[in-house]
Amino acid sequence: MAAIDYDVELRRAGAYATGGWRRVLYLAQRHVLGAAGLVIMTVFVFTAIFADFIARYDPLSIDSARALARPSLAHWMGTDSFGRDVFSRIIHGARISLAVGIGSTALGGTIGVIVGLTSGYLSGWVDLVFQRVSDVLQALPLLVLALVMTAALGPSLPNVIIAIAIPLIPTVARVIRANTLALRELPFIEAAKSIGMSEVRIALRHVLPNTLAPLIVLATAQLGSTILTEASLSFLGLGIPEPYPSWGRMLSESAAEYVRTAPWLVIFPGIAISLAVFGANLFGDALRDILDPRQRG
Amino acid sequence: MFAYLVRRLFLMLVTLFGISIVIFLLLRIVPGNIVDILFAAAGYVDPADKANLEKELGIDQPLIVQYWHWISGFLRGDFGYSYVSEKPALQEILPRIPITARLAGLALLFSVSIGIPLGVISAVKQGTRLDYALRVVSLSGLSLPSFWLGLLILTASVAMFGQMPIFNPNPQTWLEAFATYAVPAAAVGFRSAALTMRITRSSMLEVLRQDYIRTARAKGASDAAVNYQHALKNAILPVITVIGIEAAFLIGGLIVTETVFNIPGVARFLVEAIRWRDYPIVQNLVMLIAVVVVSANFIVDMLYAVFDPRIRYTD
Amino acid sequence: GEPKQGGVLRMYHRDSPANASILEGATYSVNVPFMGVFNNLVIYDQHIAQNSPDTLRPELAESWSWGNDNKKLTFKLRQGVKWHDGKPFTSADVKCTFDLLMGKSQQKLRQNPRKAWYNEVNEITTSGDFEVSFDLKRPQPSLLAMLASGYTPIYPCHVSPADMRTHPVGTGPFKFVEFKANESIKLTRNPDYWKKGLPYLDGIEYTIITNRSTAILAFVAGKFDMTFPTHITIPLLKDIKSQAPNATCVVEPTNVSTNIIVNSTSAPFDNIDIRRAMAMALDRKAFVDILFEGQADIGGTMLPLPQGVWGMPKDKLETIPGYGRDVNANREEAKKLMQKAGYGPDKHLAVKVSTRNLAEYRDPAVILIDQLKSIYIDGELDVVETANWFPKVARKDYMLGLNLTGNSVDDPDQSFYENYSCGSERNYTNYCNKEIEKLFDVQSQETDTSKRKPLVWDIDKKLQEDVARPIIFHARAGTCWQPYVKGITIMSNSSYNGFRYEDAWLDK
Amino acid sequence: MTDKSNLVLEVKNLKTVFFTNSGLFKAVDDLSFTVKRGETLAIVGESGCGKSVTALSLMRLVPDPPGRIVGGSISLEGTDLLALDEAEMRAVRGNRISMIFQEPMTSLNPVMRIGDQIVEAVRLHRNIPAQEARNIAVEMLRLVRIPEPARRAKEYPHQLSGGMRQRAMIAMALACRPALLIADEPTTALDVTIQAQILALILDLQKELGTGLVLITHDLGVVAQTAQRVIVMYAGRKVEEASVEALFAAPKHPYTRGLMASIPAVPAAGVPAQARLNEIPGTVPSLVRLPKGCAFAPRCKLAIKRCEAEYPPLVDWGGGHLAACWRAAEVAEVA
Amino acid sequence: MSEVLLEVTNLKKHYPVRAGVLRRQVGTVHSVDGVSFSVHAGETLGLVGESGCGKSTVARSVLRLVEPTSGQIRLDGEDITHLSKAALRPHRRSMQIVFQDPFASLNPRMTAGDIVGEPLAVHGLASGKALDARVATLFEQVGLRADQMRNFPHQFSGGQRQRICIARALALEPRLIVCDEPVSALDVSIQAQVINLLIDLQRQHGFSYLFIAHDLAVVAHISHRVAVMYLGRIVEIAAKDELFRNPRHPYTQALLASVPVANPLAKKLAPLVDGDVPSPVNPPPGCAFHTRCRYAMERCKTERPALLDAGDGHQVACLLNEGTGRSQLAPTT
Ligand SMILES: Nc1ncnc2c1ncn2[C@@H]1O[C@H](COP(=O)(O)OP(=O)(O)OP(=O)(O)O)[C@@H](O)[C@H]1O
Ligand SMILES: Nc1ncnc2c1ncn2[C@@H]1O[C@H](COP(=O)(O)OP(=O)(O)OP(=O)(O)O)[C@@H](O)[C@H]1O
Ligand SMILES: [Mg+2]
Ligand SMILES: [Mg+2]
Ligand code: NI
Repeated sequence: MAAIDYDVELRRAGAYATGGWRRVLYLAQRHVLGAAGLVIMTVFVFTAIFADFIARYDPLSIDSARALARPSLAHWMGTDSFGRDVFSRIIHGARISLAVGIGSTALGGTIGVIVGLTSGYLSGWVDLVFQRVSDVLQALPLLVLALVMTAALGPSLPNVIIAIAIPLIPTVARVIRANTLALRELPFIEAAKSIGMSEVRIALRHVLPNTLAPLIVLATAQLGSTILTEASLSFLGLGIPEPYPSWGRMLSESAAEYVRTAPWLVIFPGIAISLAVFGANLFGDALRDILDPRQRG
Repeated sequence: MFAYLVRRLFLMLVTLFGISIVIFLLLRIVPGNIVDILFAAAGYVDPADKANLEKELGIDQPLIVQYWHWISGFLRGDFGYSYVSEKPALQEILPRIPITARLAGLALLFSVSIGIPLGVISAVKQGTRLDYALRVVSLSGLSLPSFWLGLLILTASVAMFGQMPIFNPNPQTWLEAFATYAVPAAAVGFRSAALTMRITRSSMLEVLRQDYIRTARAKGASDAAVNYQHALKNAILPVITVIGIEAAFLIGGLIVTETVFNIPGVARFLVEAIRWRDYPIVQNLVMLIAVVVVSANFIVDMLYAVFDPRIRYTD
Repeated sequence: GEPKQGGVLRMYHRDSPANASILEGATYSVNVPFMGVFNNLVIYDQHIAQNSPDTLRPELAESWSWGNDNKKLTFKLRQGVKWHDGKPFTSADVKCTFDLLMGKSQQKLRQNPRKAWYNEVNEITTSGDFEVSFDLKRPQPSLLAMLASGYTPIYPCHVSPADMRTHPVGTGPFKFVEFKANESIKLTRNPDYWKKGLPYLDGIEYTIITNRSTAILAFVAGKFDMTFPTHITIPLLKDIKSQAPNATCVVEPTNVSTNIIVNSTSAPFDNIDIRRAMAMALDRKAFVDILFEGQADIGGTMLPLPQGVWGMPKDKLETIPGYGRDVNANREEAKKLMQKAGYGPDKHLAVKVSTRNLAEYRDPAVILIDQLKSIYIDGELDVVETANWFPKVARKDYMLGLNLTGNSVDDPDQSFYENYSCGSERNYTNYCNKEIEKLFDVQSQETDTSKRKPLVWDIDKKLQEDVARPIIFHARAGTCWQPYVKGITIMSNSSYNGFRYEDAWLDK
Repeated sequence: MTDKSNLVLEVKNLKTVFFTNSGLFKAVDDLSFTVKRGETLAIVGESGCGKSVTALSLMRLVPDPPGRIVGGSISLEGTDLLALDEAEMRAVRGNRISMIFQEPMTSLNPVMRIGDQIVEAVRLHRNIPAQEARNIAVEMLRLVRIPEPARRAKEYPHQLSGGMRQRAMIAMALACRPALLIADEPTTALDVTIQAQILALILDLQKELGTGLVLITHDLGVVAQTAQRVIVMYAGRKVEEASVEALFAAPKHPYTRGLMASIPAVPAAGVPAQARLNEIPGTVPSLVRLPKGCAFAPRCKLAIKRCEAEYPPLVDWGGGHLAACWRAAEVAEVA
Repeated sequence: MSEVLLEVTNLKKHYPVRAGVLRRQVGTVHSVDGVSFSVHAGETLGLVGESGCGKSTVARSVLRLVEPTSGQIRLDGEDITHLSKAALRPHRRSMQIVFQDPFASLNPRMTAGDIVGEPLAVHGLASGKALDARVATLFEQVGLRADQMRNFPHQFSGGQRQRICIARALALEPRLIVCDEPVSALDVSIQAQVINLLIDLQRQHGFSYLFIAHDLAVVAHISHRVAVMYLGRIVEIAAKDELFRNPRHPYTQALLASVPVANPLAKKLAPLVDGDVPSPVNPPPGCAFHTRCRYAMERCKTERPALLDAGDGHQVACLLNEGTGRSQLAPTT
């Protein structure tokens, strides 16, 4: 039998990582990819929040004199055909992309939670109606729905967020509903009932907090896909309009004209999108492993 | 079983009815109709001409009448005429369906034949470098905007071969046929393969924890037998569900891919029709897509019963 | 070398036209593929880039003459011409066509965007099978220009307008084969074309590719002999040249002006000072530099010289407020006007700039907003979907609009009456100035081009000074084809008239 | 002491640990025992004391990570299982050594027919045609007294009741007539009436096949009714071993004693209403932070200083009655 | 005897089995099929039976956590079967429940103190400091330290968790506590602690228990009277001593005989009954036990025996006992 170094094995198992920071560090080590995702996300959130301080130029200010400058010390990522600093635009674009990602996820998530909770908790005809509505929403391809929605609402930041959020609702609601149904059977919910608690209070105090883990996991996974949906909408001409520097539009528009002549216009937004989505997915995966190993998705 | 089928069929009809209402109303909520679009290019709208045209197309009638007109036609197989081309809508839609169907089928095949084995490998080798590598690759698949991936493929093939796979309605050689369908299918399939792989992986990991896997080991079964005969058979269930849901997503992905690769399939056609507010095309096409999606889900449910004997559709 | 018979010209098409009927169409997406199916009475010489009264050539008409104090235009028609379906072409077909355009026939066009062109025409009369006359209310020498436009093909009497939308029948060098929406348009050689030996091409095939990158890549990869005419932006042109160095590319003005429509019916632009200030704040050169790398033209309503026939001479142009070379000086003045109107560094004017959701519209709008910042105007972009754009404009539901105005023929009548006359449908801003309208009529009746030009310049200048519809620039665009494609001329002052392709050929 | 040739299993100083994020779990610590042909050895102890891990160690199925067998030897019919490579071990598993698991609901593959699962067990170790294996499977089902075995063989686990499922598990485990059968709480999930049926069945078959049986349970009643010899485990260690009669007659370890006392016996007539049970105070210690000395000391009424400092050795008190307690001699008197 | 606290009369709970297009009901699970019993003040009634025979359903119905299909539940003489949720609220204080799985019964996201204090807060009985003090007292009563109030459920051992559940049930000072297999998930040595705790609490406070278990031995130790259920019905009720000394129903006998005796000298592992428990969806006609009963007669297949008093409050539902007042079965021990 090979000699076993208990210390090494225990360290690997995380036995020494107890409490606070050590635990976080340990989890980061265990989930290297997830930690990388978290770092990426943090960087993006940070840049989004402090965009005004990080960006060195006004992302909207146009200067024909410096149009299409290659990346240089002055313009780290070059400038676009309007002479706008690409780096500043990407930094500010983080705001837009995160606004779309977080906004639509939060909106779709919130409504989804309410709907899922209600329908799971009340069951009966409310549930039946909800089930059919979500059947309907799910049978329509997401992009088609988003397309029609943006066409209906007109292209603007809030409208794009709404258009992307709506197809999200049934997905979230289904997960929450399934969870609620499972939770409803648990003795601690019955115990709450038996002490005479009102249904609403049970739903909010006992059921909701316990659906949080799957919700967070779902939300991080959706975050990435909403950013991509916005990019696809932009590609089809229905994304977030100028002047907001949305990554999706930056990429899809320059992809057509500047792939070869000014590749930096294509590379950097492309990297930004992929990296953000990648980060969100990595982090989401790790979260799923940590929070809820049985959640599938 | 029979009762179940009837019930499912009934629910499918309810869903389709819901979809017909949703798409019908959505289209009317969207501002502007075909007349506005036609006149837009002219730079002005002549109210009299507009009224005439609306009357001719019947879009001045009350919504109920319009809906009834459409849906009764749809049920009779009379899809009306495209507002734009003025040809029978069916004649516009039908020839495009096989193209998209081929593309979607290939993409699905790609997704399943790559995604499932890689997912199994990644789960079995959980925590190894191989697992990490596969996960990173699959995640990058999920992180690339699909139009971007498509353009990259096109650009690369022009740069490297001076050639590009553009749609060819009558491929002469095997290679042409391959380029026509396989490359775009791979571009869409990559994403859904990544998704399939992830689901397979997590489903496998879950199944590998189960007691009956331990039982199989206790019988002396080899790793391969345990992984593929015992685990995969159980793990495949959620994968099937996701593939069913994928059907709807695939259509969305195809919109972009058909645009990038310039494939005259129904997905891109739908987008164009929405742009033109070509109600007969959009409504009927969406209904057809919905029928496909709903049937796909139905088939998935049936497959469930095949793969999982515990499920008997009696209720 | 010598023109050769044979070969199919493969081109991509930028989008799917609504239908095949040129008379109902209002975009060159229809003209380009279908012009080859038809003939006009007269046509601009297809190999002279600049359309002008001097380049008018007879086509279905063998000759024409003015009579009755220039109020009657008579055409002698060509004999022995056959429609693609074998029926003979006669003067009845011409009458039918124009009756249809003037809304006088039983049959109606679904849309008739150019009805106004024939406002001065009383009646069409035929005299025998091969003579036809236009009776005018007043002399209008420009009528010929309109008749020579690609937009004015002669339709057969015996085919209904509805059928012309799906299966056009003409007398032209190419016969219609099929049009699959969003997919392709196919034309084939008309073997019985009345010009013996023409066309050289066996046919033309258009593949519809809406995605510009894909289309360009396909051209570079040799899938196409030619790009869609004037579809290549200046940045893309560089790209194509780098990848397909052999390709022949030309850049020509498209005679589409990018302009600002101002809602002068409500605040704040009911104030002429603010309108003027806005016009003066424009740095037109910056627009041209950014969007066209310098390759576009600055001018008034009419397409600038030298490609334009009616453009103002440079010195005259620069006397218009806002066209002066010193942008900063202009802006200083503009600021003063703004201050006069009550705005300043502490009190900015918030303005919505509406435009369509297309890059050609959005990009200049973005620059416009940036430039307006310099005179205390905070612009906000309001992007509108195509379907909503004209209804919105018609409702006057905008403050500033960024608009593109395409001119199908380089002719003052077309431009002035359409865009600036009181009550014209395309006069979005409802600019109405009776004085100027009189001047329109004066220039319109002037038969001597050299006398007419100064009249046109004065009108143009006045229109700019009135801030009727400030013109920012006139765009240019590129067209490329493979070296073996011959006999293609891209018109330099219109993008609607040069696609007959009867003597285009392939040197392969 | 014992006749070596008659030994099916000999476990010496088995040590299995888990490396977990809360520390090192010494799930099985220095465990030794033997099983003779045809003998039933019961292992009792509270939840979490290492019974299942012992069983899994014997099968070499301890999940790794986090578990690992870190010491000792397991010799089955003379071969040291711990020295075998994985392929050799597979040949032994299900063949010479088999196991019945606690949860008949989850331990059968839900998507495979019962018959096929038994067939698989047979064909993994015996090179026989499928049809023959199928016959054997039906035969095994008949042996475990499943009515209509041929029909049941074609059914899926969910179509069987709990008792039948457990019987099918037994059929599967015995299909290759193993030398050693491990039954890990085979009846815990079942009702008493069914439990009696299953236990009776296992014992019958064991007698018939001459298999050595390791029966794991926490129910002393079951032990008394089935086993010849008993091992009592506490916190990963064997604290007492004896013949079943000796153990029930005079337990030598205070824990065994407490356990016996705290188990509510079915009252023969005359038990007063609301008889308080004898309880062992305190809780079972965590396997991570075991005290230095005797793990039971904190709960033990007899504990002395020495108990906290030194782990008592297993001492033979005669007749193979082993106990690990400094005060084993006094246990009987004190209680 | 003392006053009757809980009286359940002919309680039925049927769950529908649905199928078909309109989810029409195609069958019924007869989870509880006509159960009557009473619990006196200060008394423990044990309820035993095989898994799935409907014990938990009885417990839930009594607390109105599921709506009974028919029958009557009287608490303190008042019929609570049809009270509205609001009208029921005050009665909730009189009856509480403790579940089998102590871990699942505790919200993993709340501290132990919050869990125990919640009933008080919900009924507005205490708040702030008073609430804390009350919770601390409750903790002491069930043998937990007050400083453990801030811990989360996962930080407790199984026995301790069950104590938290008991403390929560005690908080409202109920008169009846329904214990649905409260010790089945616990270790043997811990099980004794919990049972002793329950006994002690009853002695101090005079609660009544409806004590459910599948383990006869456990029930024997805590109960005054015992009811035996089989497939949704009570087949026998008697005072504990009487029941164990003189089981009259063949099922009770089988049950008793199947319990392995912790005495190696008294081996008796021959199973008394064969076969499996029938499904409650299609319970056998007549006496539900006849499929497994070795005394079964032709009549048993068609006639359903009523629960009849055989004297001394010993009630049995078996045709063999009919009219005689005495068991005709030979005692098995
Ligand atoms: N996979 C594992 N990971 C970590 N620890 C484990 C694992 N399996 C078992 N253990 C630990 O090993 C110890 C012994 O567990 P084991 O399953 O052998 O107990 P047991 O005696 O069978 O209990 P029960 O009566 O509940 O089945 C337990 O304390 C448990 O925490
Ligand atoms: N919500 C429900 N819907 C349908 N059937 C139910 C429901 N709850 C319980 N049942 C059925 O009612 C019967 C009795 O269930 P119950 O939980 O009362 O049994 P039990 O005696 O408590 O069993 P155990 O000892 O396993 O806890 C079972 O057959 C069960 O399947
Ligand atoms: Mg165990
Ligand atoms: Mg129960
Ligand atoms: Ni009484």
